[in-house]
Amino acid sequence: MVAQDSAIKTQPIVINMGPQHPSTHGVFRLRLVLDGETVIDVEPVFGYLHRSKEKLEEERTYLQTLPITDRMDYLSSMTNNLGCSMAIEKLANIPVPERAQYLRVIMAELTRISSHCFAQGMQLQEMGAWATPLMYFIREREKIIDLFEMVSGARLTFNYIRPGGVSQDIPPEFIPACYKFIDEMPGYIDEYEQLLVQNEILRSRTMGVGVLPRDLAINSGASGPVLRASGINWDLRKQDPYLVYDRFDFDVPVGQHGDTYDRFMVRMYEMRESVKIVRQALDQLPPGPVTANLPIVIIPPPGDAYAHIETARGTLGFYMVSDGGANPWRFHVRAPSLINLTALREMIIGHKVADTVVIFGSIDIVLGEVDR
Amino acid sequence: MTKELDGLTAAEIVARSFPDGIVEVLASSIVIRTDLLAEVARYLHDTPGLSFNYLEGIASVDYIDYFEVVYNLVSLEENHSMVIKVQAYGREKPEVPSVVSIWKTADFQEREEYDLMGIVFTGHPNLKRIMLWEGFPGHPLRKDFLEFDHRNIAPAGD
Amino acid sequence: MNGDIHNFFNIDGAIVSALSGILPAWALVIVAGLIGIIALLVFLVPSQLATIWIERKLIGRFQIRYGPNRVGLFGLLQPLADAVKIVGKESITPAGVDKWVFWLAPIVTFIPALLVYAVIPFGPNLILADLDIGILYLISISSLGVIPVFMAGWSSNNKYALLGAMRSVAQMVSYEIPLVLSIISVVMMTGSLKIGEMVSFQADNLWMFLLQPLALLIFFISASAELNRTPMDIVEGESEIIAGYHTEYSGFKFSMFYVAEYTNVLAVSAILSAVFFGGWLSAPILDLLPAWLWFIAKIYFFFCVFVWIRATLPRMRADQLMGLAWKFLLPLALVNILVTGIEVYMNLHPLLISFINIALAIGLVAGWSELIGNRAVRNERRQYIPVVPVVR
Amino acid sequence: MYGLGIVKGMYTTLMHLVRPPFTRQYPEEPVPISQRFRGYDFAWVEERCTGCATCAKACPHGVIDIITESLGDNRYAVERFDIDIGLCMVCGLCVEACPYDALFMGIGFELSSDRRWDLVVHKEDIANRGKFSAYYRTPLKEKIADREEITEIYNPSTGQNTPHA
Repeated sequence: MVAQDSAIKTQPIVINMGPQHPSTHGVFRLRLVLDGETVIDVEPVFGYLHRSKEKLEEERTYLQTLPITDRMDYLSSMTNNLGCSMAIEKLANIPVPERAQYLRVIMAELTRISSHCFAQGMQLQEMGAWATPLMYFIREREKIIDLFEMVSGARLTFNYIRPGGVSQDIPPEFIPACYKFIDEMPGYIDEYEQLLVQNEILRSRTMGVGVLPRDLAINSGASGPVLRASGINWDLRKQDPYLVYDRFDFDVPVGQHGDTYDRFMVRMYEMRESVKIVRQALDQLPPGPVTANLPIVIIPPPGDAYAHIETARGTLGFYMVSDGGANPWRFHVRAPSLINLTALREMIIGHKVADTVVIFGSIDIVLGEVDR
Repeated sequence: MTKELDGLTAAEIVARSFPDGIVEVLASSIVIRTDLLAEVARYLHDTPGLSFNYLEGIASVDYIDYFEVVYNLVSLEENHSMVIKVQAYGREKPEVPSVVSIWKTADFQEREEYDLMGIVFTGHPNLKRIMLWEGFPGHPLRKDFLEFDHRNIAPAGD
Repeated sequence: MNGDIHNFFNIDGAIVSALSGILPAWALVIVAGLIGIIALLVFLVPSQLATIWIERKLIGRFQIRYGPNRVGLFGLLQPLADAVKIVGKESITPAGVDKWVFWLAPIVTFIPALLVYAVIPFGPNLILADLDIGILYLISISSLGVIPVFMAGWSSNNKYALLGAMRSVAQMVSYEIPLVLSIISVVMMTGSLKIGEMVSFQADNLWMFLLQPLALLIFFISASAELNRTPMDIVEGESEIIAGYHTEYSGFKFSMFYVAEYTNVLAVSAILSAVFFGGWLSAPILDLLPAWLWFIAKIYFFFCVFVWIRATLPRMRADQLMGLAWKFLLPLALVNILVTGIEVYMNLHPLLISFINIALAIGLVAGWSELIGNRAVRNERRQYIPVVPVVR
Repeated sequence: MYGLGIVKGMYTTLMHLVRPPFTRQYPEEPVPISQRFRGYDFAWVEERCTGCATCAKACPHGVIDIITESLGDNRYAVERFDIDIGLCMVCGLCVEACPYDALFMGIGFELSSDRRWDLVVHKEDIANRGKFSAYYRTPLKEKIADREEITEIYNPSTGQNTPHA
């Protein structure tokens, strides 16, 4: 007993990382239990941004739900609109004109690029790269936002994709502007890769850090780049093609190790693939109407419908139940940000405090979607 | 293209092992007996050829008479999907067996449904509120959750 | 290098010699010291403002923004506005802090930062105290910098501050060793600890960065680690532990840390240019400018290099940083000392030494990093486009 | 060899040092906004508004407050037309819903006020502004061209009214 007492006693300390912390992407709390610098337990606590969107949607007509979905994942509003519109279309059997489908693809892929840009920039910011990569990434994001402003008139919450198509046709100046952007975007991605990808500090910070094993990735319901970095080739655009994605030629980047570096690189490659898709969609863009003529108040028959799409963060699903009224009876969102967090504990435990923020950033959540 | 198994096919699959487990067969989904949920889920997850290894989402609906919990299962290997539903009766403490031990992804989703809809998932290791704070009166997504009352939602001690 | 133009700034000597008949000897020493201190402050205070402006502006331009451009011409008054703002802020002393230590830490942090300048030679005679143990004094004073950091972290009663303080102790103590060892090889070449003589040695031979490239590399890395600047700012890594040891500081107390950081950066730039880049020596053809101006220009150049590094690199992790010090820098410094010893013993020609050492530096850095480094980090090429189209 | 990646990164930032900045100097340099820009300063055409309150019903947050007075013969005078911009989320559904093209989004986005109630705009404020994003909805374009009373359209990029083509 005496011998045991002579050993140095240590005591784990508890740190609340957040709700206000420079790298928690909003108001999010990680309750870390530390042994020195090593994390031995972690519990994510959230809900600080809970606005009960699902309840709000139940009190609005189907068209009015769309501006509210904008506010969930505010970095990729277009795809939120898309998912919600697809669920409503499924519920009410609304056909979508072909041109609208192409426009939706263009918008969704541009959204993916802009969202990944922001994610990569924030990831580097969390590694301590003092905002330089973030500024470079935001430079491109601004251009995409300019394109979105051109078509929808807003810069963040677009409310552009509607049930039955899109709210209005693209203006004539959009197509040359979009071509110009996708022509120069690969050059910018090259620039990022030159800046970042071979950087030894970045590689040693990310390789082997925050490994999400294959089985755990599937079991914990991860989706999007997080799932694909773990070596699972599951992209709804390929496996369950919606819209007109089966008409385009693109690859789905898949990692092998499931670590932070793979997640980083998968996003990097996805940007290139998205540029390819946008180019093909612009080339094939057919003429025609962009919206089905719908009344302002859509009244679907009773029943339920589930639609899912692949957003920048993963599988975004909308489950809607209609009771035959003008408002959805139940409006459930399968939020990829929330569900990707499920395996956060397993990914972080055993790593250092400094890795915690990097791993957390590599999941790329948006708190508006986690809490809704 | 993900093959969506319709209600009849799904019923046939489940009935192979659980002949009396099906309550109702709907067009695109089946309603199974609530007490058998964990067993059915384990069967669907483990059986080769079905291998529903990916639980895409859990949603719950308040139908006033009863609560319905919807499980959207996907098999990443076979690339097919299936929707199973269970019903929970009673407004005080509707109970549904937890599937966390089968799909870890159910962890946060079941906590969310517990928090917002008030469905108790028996067997969940850490069933506590996730979005709202402990002691929040009521469950906001229920249809009988009435008015937005500032007096009710201020945290205790504030 | 001859006389007049380089020495016209020597007011100190002029005043002292004028007063030498009037005052006793001890008073003359005090007068001389005071004049020197005032001269240093005349350099340092505008330098603080200038460095803050340069850093913000330069980082802005690295990030394709403008940087400060609202206050005054080109935002030149921005540091003044910052200073007014930061001094005008409420100075909060949080509950539960160790008040004495908490208050003392920002003051203490400034002392070593200023003391370093005592031995920095701004020109042939422009040195406050040309100590015989100049470089030793410099290193010992700069290693005191860890104490106020730990004081601040410990007294703040904040876990982030404590983590930062722990990190800083580990980091600064570790990096002292390669720092000293890299200087030792320089000292072996010059044969003096006096910084002034180091510069004169470089006037006679080649500049030291050609003679000791490996020592320069080690000194540069270690010094930037001592400064707590990116990529080694784990002490205050804002994305992990918010601000590290000065999380709880605000207002004027915070500004002391802030200013001390820039003072330290300038000091390290000064040492770098004095020891490795010929101090006040000018480039051969541009002999027209006064010596002190050359020296200050070099200081600012190295400050810009620090800003450039800060603008580019992500932060390293604490354990990787320790590994870099102990596994990479320390063995290299020891080998460098050995080789330098042999070279000095054999009394080789400087050009030959330079050639050998440059080859040695490249070979050692490449070889040793391949040997001990994580090969996966360097060499692994990963494949991302799936070969198998199916899910499994 | 270690360090090459770092050197490449340093080179990239150095090359960016000589590039012109990407920032727009906003208050001095006007931000080019698109023709469809959905801004806060609504424009309301009093002669066309029938007080049907379709816009108020279309609004997801109910920020539009309309009170009408019957003039008989199925005609109504709009007594109050208040928009609480503090709650508005600029989704544009009210404008799309208006069957008589009486309500438009504006192009303004510079809005601040000391008091919350100053953010409620009344019908006197928004009537006959003459500054609206006319291209907001494609069908409107044709409709506007048909109307005689609107021949000029505010062009946000030049800041002037230009004749409608």
